[in-house]
Amino acid sequence: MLPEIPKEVAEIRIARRIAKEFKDGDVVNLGIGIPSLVADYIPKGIRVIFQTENGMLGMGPRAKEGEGTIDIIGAGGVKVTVLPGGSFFSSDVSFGLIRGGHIDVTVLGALEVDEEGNLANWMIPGKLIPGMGGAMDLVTGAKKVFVAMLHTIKGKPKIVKKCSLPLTGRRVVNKIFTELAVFEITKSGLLLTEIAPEASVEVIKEYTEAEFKVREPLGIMEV
Amino acid sequence: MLPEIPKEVAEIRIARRIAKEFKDGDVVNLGIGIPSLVADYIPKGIRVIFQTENGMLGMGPRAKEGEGTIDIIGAGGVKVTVLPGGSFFSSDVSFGLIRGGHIDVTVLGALEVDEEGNLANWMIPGKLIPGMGGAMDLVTGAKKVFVAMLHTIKGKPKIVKKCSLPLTGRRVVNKIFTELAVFEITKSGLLLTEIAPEASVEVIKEYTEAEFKVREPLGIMEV
Amino acid sequence: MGSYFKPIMSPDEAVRDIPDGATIMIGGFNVGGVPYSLIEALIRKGVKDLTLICNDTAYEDVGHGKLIANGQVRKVIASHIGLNRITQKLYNEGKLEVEFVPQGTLAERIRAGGFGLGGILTPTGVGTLAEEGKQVIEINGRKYLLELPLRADFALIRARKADRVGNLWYWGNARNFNPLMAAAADIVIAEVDVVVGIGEINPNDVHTPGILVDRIVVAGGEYYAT
Amino acid sequence: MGSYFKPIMSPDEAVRDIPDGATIMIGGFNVGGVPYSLIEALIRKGVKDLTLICNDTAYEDVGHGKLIANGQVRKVIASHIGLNRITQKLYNEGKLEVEFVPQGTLAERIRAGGFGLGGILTPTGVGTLAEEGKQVIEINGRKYLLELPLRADFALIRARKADRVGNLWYWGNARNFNPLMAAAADIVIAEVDVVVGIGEINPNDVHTPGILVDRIVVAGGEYYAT
Repeated sequence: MLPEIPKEVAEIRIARRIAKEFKDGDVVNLGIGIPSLVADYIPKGIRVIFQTENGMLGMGPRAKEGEGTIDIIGAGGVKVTVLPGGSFFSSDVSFGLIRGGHIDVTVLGALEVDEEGNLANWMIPGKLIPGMGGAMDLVTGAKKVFVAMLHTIKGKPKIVKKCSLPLTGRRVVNKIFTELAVFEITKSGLLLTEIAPEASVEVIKEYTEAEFKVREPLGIMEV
Repeated sequence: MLPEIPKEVAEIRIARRIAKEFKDGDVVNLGIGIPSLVADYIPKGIRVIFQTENGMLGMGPRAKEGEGTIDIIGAGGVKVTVLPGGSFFSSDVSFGLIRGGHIDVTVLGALEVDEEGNLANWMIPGKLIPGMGGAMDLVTGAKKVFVAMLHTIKGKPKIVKKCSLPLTGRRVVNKIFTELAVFEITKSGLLLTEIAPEASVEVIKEYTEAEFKVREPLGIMEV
Repeated sequence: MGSYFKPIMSPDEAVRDIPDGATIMIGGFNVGGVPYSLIEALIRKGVKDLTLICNDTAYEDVGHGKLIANGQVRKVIASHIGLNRITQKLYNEGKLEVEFVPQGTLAERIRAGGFGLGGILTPTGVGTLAEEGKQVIEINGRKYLLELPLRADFALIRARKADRVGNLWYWGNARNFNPLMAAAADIVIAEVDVVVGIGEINPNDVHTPGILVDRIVVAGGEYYAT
Repeated sequence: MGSYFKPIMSPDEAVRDIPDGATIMIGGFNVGGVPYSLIEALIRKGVKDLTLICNDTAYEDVGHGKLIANGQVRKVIASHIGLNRITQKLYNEGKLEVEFVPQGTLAERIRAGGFGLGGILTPTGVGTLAEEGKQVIEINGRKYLLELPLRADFALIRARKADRVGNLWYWGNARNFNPLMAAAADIVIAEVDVVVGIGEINPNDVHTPGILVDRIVVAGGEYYAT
């Protein structure tokens, strides 16, 4: 049985766990949704430089209510701030940095991820076609691609044997973070490295369509 | 017989003649040698914007003796000044402007030009191979390519039937300016449009290897 | 570009010669860096059958999203249309053509169009739907898509400052696609907050050289209230 | 790049780990924008068999031209070598390999290397010796050369100002190739005139984002006397 974890708790848990992955000076691009929460949980003493694909390094917190400007926004359109040492640049430079391997980590949401590290997160044919935005460039160019998502959707696994939706990128995902587990995608396939205290390997197997190996010793997610 | 015109007089004549070609607001790139003299003869009331391929628009006169800086130089390495309204940019932008058709005219020297508008000005095999620098981009991208050169070298024509030296560009030259004549390169070949007062069509024929037609009425160069 | 000083025009005057069927680049990402006053003028003018090249289609009631909602657009070339419900609806109904381009590829294609390149090779989109209809070139064992340049008849862009020779300076990440589009269209119209004296923009910090700009429009304040 | 603040080093310290046989990009055009102090350190170090990627080889007694005169260089990739008599002499004698690249193509190849492109198509050089050994691709009836990316182990660049997170600001047309090289090498060493406080470079006018820079060296004044 799937452990019952309220959505908000689950999302914060994922964000907090991912925030522990960074080291001082890392350059990170956060997608919208759960990924955007990661910024709030960076451990003290670690200075992460956030990039927004619309042309900024050094993104700071959201602008205060009634402050800010539409000329400084995050990728989701929210008014944000720029930290000292930040910089602005045009879209070709922004994606040059992304495609050129100058971004250490991108954190993205997913509709599906599969055993090979294929990622689908940009369209559902015949239903929702928002466009890929910067996602295809991000998964192609960032040094590491982290997926942040709830483990299931309506009880159905999102980590599948083979993505059925149109791909954002092939063999691009390095790690998957859900409220129940952390996986690494290795050359020999999916590896379960941590599970949530409420979960067991059996439960993860039940709600994960993809095959995976289990790291020994298996870690327990801090929650 | 080739009219005897002292080299310095010839060079200034060519530069002065070319300077009359520009209209207000034209963006012009000048090569080294005779082309670099053109800047001194722009008619009053015409504001030409000079580009240097090392990354400047709005190049002004040479820096005064003892003034200037190696951080603001012309393409030949001479310390120059920047005029109000000028700008500096990196080499990719500079050549983006050149290749992208944003430069109205480039004025270049030549070793040889031929009937088809082919230009050779970057190497003499086995003898002198300085490299093409920015010349290949300039002849490819500028809206108009003007050649500024003495009519002959050691009495031998430089306007030839077919270039024998390695080309800088194919079918790229629009006009040729020498101390004796002005030619346009048209779809149907070379067209003599002006001659110097000391010259005659016969003299031009004698010292021009390429075939050419003569415009009626033929202009006389102001000298 | 014909004149040393650039004319300062009203929005309506600046877009007067944009014909039905024109291809127009419009700067901006979401709500930032969009030339709102010029778009309002296009709406007043009622020009039709436009092809828009833009990062996204904003919202149905914001910026160039309104041009789509207003039925003035035939085709959109963009990376994202998800926030404008009407773009999505018209697209699903087959009433609007949409060409999806990954955002980084869109930036490079516009840059290539402005800077005289015949195309660029990008690894982005290999093995996805973005590969469809494109030449795949393999270099040292890695696959790349050959992506072709984009150009437009007009570019409508937004900057913070202009001077009278057309030099532009942008503020914040409102810069985004604007400097790229400035090189890639036959006629470039820049909407700015303020026109400063020549020399007031440091020549080292000019973001778009004035030779690329044809017309300057001073933004109407009301569009920037948010 | 490992650390948020960038280390400020002496020229000798900054080049200490550059090994024999390294490929090095060196910024500059003629005498402008050349990282003179870093080059002097390379000469003191005596590192050999270098491959240089640079616009030109300066003069035999100026800047990186001295590395060539000093016999430390095996190969040069450049657009122009005409002002350095020793480059020309060694090249003619077969003692130095030179790959000539049109200047605009050189800029794009370095940019492609830094920005993750697999190559670019340029009309420059079609029908000339620059075409030799290159794939020609025809698009809409026009021919283009497929030019491949360039990268280096180290880039030695010069800027006017840096801040402690590595943001750079250039002055004049000394900028030239420096910002491009900053993205295209594994280790980037920036020689600057002055290190300013964080925030002193306007974020809108940062020419090279600090994330691209690994080490900062303050220029020795003597090399800039001319």
